[in-house]
Amino acid sequence: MRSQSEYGFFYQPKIMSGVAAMENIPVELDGFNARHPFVITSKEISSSGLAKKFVKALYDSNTIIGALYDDVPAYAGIGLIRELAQFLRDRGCDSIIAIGTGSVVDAAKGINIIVSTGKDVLEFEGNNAVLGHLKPFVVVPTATIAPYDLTGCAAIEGKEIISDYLFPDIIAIDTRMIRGCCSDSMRATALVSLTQALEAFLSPQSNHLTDAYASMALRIIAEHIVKAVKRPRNKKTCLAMANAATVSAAAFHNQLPGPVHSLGMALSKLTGHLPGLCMGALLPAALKLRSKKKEPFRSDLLLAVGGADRYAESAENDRANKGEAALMNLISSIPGIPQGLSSLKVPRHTAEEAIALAAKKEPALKKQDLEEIISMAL
Amino acid sequence: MINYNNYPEIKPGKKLLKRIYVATMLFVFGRAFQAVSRVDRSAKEEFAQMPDDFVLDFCVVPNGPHMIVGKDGKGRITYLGWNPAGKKITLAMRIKNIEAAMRMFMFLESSCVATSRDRLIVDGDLPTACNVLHIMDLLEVLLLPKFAAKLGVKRYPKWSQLSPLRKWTSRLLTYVRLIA
Amino acid sequence: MQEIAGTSNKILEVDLATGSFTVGEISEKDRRDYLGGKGLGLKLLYDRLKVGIDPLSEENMIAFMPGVLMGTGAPCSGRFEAITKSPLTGIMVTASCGGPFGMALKTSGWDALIIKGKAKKPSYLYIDSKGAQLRDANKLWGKDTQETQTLLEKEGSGAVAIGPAGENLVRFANLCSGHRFLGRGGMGAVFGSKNLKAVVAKGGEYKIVPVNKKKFEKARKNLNAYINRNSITSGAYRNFGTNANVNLSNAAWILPVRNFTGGSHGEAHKISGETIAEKFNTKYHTCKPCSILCGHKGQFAGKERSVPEYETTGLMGSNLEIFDPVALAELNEICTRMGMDTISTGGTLAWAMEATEKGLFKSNLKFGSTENVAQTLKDIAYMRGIGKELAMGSRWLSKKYGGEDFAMHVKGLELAAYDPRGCIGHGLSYAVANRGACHLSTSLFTLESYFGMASPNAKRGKATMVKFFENVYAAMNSLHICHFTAFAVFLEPPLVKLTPVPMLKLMVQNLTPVALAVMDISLWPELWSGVTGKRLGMLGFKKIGERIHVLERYMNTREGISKKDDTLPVRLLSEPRKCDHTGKVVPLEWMLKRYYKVRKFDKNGIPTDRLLKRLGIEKK
Amino acid sequence: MIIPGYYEYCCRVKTIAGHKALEKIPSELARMKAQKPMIITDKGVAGAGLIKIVQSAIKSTKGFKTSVAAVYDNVPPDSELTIVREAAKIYRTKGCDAIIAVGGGSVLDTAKGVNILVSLGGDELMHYAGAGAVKQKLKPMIAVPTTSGTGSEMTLVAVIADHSRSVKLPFVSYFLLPDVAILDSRMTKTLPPALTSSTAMDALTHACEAYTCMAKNPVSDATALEAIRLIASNVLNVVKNPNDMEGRLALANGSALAGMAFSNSMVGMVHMLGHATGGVCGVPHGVCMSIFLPYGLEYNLHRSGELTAELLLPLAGPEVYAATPKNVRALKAIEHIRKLNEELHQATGGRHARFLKEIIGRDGTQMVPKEKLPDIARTAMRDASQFYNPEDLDFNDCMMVLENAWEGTPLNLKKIKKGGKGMKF
Repeated sequence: MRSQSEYGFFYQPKIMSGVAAMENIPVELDGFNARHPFVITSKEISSSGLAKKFVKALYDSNTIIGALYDDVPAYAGIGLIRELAQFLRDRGCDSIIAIGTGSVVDAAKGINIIVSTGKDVLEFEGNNAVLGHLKPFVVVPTATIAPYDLTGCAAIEGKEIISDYLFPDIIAIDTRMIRGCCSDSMRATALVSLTQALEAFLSPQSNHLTDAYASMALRIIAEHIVKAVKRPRNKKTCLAMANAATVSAAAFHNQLPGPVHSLGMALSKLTGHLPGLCMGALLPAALKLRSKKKEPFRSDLLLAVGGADRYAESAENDRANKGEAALMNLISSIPGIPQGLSSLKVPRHTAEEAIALAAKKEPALKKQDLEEIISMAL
Repeated sequence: MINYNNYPEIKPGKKLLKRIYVATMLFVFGRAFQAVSRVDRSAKEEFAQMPDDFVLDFCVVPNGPHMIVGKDGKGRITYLGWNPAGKKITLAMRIKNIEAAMRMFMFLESSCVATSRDRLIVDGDLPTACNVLHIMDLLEVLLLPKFAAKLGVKRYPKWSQLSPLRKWTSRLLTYVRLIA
Repeated sequence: MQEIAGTSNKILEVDLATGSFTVGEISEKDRRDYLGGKGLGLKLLYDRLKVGIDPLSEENMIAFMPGVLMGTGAPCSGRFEAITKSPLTGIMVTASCGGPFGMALKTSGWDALIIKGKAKKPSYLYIDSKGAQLRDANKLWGKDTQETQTLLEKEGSGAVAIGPAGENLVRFANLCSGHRFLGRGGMGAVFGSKNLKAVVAKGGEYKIVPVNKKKFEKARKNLNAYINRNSITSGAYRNFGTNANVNLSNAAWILPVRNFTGGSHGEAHKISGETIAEKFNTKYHTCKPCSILCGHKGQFAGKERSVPEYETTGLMGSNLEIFDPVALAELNEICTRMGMDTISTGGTLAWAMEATEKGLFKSNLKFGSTENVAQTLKDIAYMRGIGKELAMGSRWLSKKYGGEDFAMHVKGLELAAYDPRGCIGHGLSYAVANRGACHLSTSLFTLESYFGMASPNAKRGKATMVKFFENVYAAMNSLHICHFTAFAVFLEPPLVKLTPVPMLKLMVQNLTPVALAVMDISLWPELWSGVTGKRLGMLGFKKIGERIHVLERYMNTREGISKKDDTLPVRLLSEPRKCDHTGKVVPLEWMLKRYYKVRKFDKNGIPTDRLLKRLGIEKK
Repeated sequence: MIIPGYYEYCCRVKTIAGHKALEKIPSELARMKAQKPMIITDKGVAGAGLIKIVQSAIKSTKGFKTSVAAVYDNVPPDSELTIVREAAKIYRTKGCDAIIAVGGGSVLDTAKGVNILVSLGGDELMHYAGAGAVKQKLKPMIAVPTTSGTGSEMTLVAVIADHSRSVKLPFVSYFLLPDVAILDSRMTKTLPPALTSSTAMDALTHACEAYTCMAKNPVSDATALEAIRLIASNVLNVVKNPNDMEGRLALANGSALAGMAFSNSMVGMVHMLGHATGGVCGVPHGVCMSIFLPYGLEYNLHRSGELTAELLLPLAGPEVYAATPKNVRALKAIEHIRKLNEELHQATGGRHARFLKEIIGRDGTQMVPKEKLPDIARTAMRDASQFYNPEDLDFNDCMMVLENAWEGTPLNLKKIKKGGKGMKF
């Protein structure tokens, strides 16, 4: 089995999850000698009252919020990031807090790069850019949190910057902030978590360290995903899903992205669908391809997805198959999951563009595999 | 262009009621520390294990309230008030924020759950901190009725550990000393 | 000469792969339900096009539809429509043009021309009353739009042709007929992908006469009178062309400046219609027949050139901060000859300039500098150097290089020269328009910013207005009559003419459905029923408009369009302009929700089954 | 999976594992913009030739300018202030810019102390003592553990003794965590079987307690479960075949994972008693752990029984798990650990102690005489680990457990005073 000469594992953030997690931010920032954070978030979050909750949570502390910028749009361009970096400098802030997901977190990472290194974000495009230590960076996720946001990757203007230094230093998952709004967004979010955890778990480069995190993420997701989609405002399931995202982020960052993730991101970019939906539409196809190519699933997939009892009861050589069946069952039981790319109305020529895009971004993926996944999903 | 004026600096507000509540509770606990050290046998044992220069600052960061308890020159435990200024603190037990303190003192989180949730920062000699926590547990048992104390401690003492006679005498004496 | 009473109802379907053609008949029902022009063209393609095809593949088709009024002598009726699946946006695109090809096609006896397949070698299509002939275009290939048409002059009375841009599959290449264009959506690339250089029609073989002459004459006279009375159609546009909009837009803060970062500019007067008319000795240069006469040409530095239209001036002028009319006329001329849509070209160049400024993209383009622009335009047309990528349009570029927040497009189609932060109703119209950021689907900016008949900053009622004008204009484009006749039709009837503007505004803004319902637009349906002899009232006319619009929407939703695509560039939604101290942005989400409601679409922006059934659109 | 109402988790150490992990040191240092590391270690490690392996690994990696500027191998078994100062002085005179700590707990503590001094300046460690006093990034530090058990490379605490004032200075800060931990199978290859078994059981204890105690959380559970699986399935093999490099690496991984788990979710009564036994009688930590582990699980059975039952799967494998009825799985897990101890006892020729009375010191005497048990219990009552234990313990409870552990008899479950069922998180 897996006999690589060496493998690394790194997960920088301190996770604080649960009741009154945000109240601990001042203490943690103080540990970094920071008392003057710059807070960014999006209009939706501030208008739904979550930003106010955050401000209230910081009452009775010594932390002065330098500015609460709540106008980050769904696409944060380089222009905005530069302006915000200048804003941060002008206010003399010493740390960054991002409330939200997606573009807010990416923008915060971009701002952090500019203010900490003094150079422009775009200079660091590509893998493992040497950034050096950045300013303390806190993420307060909301319901649509995907593992991707919590890793050391930043997607700015379609360019990816990956570095161990880009991790958030603190992730404060607060029960007040992570309640979902509707099944649709919850489904899309959960599917991203599922895909990223699954691909980290099934990756040929998996190792003991990433396995531990990926299988735990899968366990939590398998237990909660259906309920989370059905009842997106349930505090407990939301907390569980946010935790799953956090855990799978640890595995995801330390593995190469798999085909479904890459294709899903590319398709989402080209068609405007949420990434989760694209991934959900591709996932069954990718699994089928795997079994078609006779690449056996790992036996402990069943343990992660089906639970300990089912795993133990099954015969040893049967576990991989049962694991696959359990997984397929789980995916199909998610209410409203897109049935193939046709339900998303993705035409073939767009899908082909997505293949090219994904193959260019992740040269390690085999183009033939991507093509097969797409044609099966269509 | 960002209009800076739309995004002003936000100074943290105050949670006055919560502070008053926590301060009151800390005052009661401080007085009770002093009281119980003179009446209860097992509390005396615990205090005896503490070093002579023991001064505890039990507080909420960053702005208080505080509760300071220490040994005076004669080795007796006394409540030293709410102001840490000028006192040589040997053991600081800090609650990370007022919200956590509220949860603790409203018995939403028992002291052991609070500890396991990392709500407390202990700075100083750990064994002494253990003694303090033991006494806190004892105080909860003595000061509160059984149903409330059960929420606060992991295991409500059995007869074999704490006979009703001892419990009630200690409880009575502690209350008397607390008020007097 | 033979006569056609009303319409010939004949479809000519040409398969370029074999050069063969078939003749079909348009059904009675389709003619009634979709009038003609745009509506009928959409219906014909709805029956024929497969879902999900690549617009540049041979499976795509393009339909040419001369209007019902064409050839009857109705005012401003010299227009025809083309419909295809756009390579720029990937969804349906319809475009209207006042060139001579329409008349030539109609008077060759055809009410519809549908071209499909792909020619094996560069060819052009010859059409007469007998049918179509595929001819070798060897000597035409590589020629610009004007040269091509000159070479084809002898073969027919009207042609539609592409320039080098279309041959090289520039995604926003257009089709040129005379000096007018089927501008938007990259129809030129569809021609190019089919190896089709041009279509020429013999024309003059039939004479078109209205069925109900009396009724037709009456409506025609009325409309002519309105047009000659209206201050825009008989004044501003007739004297200065559409460029008369420059000063109006500048004053209303809706002129795009520096890739839509500003809404007005101190130098804008230099390129206004008034200045150009005064300085460059302009003359008419219009569609035929026409009563408005908005097209002009002038003497620019010794050369006779078309006066740029407002959209060109806005997007290649103020939007790039170029305020030199001579340079502008030259750039316009290059686009004309290469066969490229000036709106999309301007939008793409503006993106490139800003992206260069921000370090996302490498080019030698700069705001405010005419240097390299002409060269870049040619590079785009020939797909050379950076032109190769610029030719893909701003959506593609921004997906590849980043900068999606300032890529000013909706559904891939670049914005026209009206900044919706100064007229938010128009912003909604941009977001939901079927072909992308189209200024013609409602032209709400006229109401909001030019005439003051609706408040440009109020959200209320805008959904209803957008729906009403979309329907009416969809029907109008099916007649098919010039868009500008709307000024006359809406503003000149007594009710509107005599009511004071503040009163009108109050009515339109607060009692929107009532105010719109009492608007008298009966001239349009009357013209149609005069020509065809069939009865059509105002209500029927509006319902047909709705049917056409919803059909197009439904065709687009089959291609994957939904709420996620009905949006505006991030800049318009979140970035206030410097000129605007109130810091307004477009409150799209609010209006969009109401729009779907009045349109009877579901929450995701898809037409409901009930709606389709009510309008008689068969689900496929 | 249990998602507690609130938890914190942090593991900022980059872990690099493999048979050739040491070769990664230069690139990691380069990533942190350092190239002149100082190696801190103790005599034992240096004597075993491990430093040479590290040095040659650094030298053999091409493309980097890394050169070891100094080697300090004088760390005593108990880290102390004078040593820290001495090492810091060498660091400064040689102009180093990073620290590589090769060894166990005391080496790491010393290295952390050195790092504070050389990063923050001065000679006075006192200023930085206490919780959270270090508030900024320190110099790059790489930990290379040479035993697979302690997991100290994952802890944010350092304890350094000041003999002149006879106090122990605790330092707690996230900045004390090493930046990188290198788990290389070559580093543990020469570890003798008895030590291997006790350190492995130490790690197993970390993991088991992390999974069953109060501060457990999903992330620590993830690492704990994997750690248990890795250790339980490999320890016996490695003890029997010391050259099983895959097994060695698996143990190293397991120990690191266990370290991640317990440094975040803390540990309970096994450690409470273990620390005390170690403190009073000087018994090695790992030995106490393997003895107390089954007792700890047994004592908490009424509280954390369900969690203990879940441990049976990674401990004993699916066959045993499936064959065991649900209600006795917890007992089976405890029994399995006892059996493991027994097997290790045999495999090491009796050197792996099963009970307290079996622990024999270097001089051949019994290290834990029965009369010391009250002392141990008293010390244990002042150990902070008790607060993370699911069930309360008082002096008498400690004594009961200790007596049973001394004799090697299982606890009488009926005698345990139960405060309630289940746990609150």
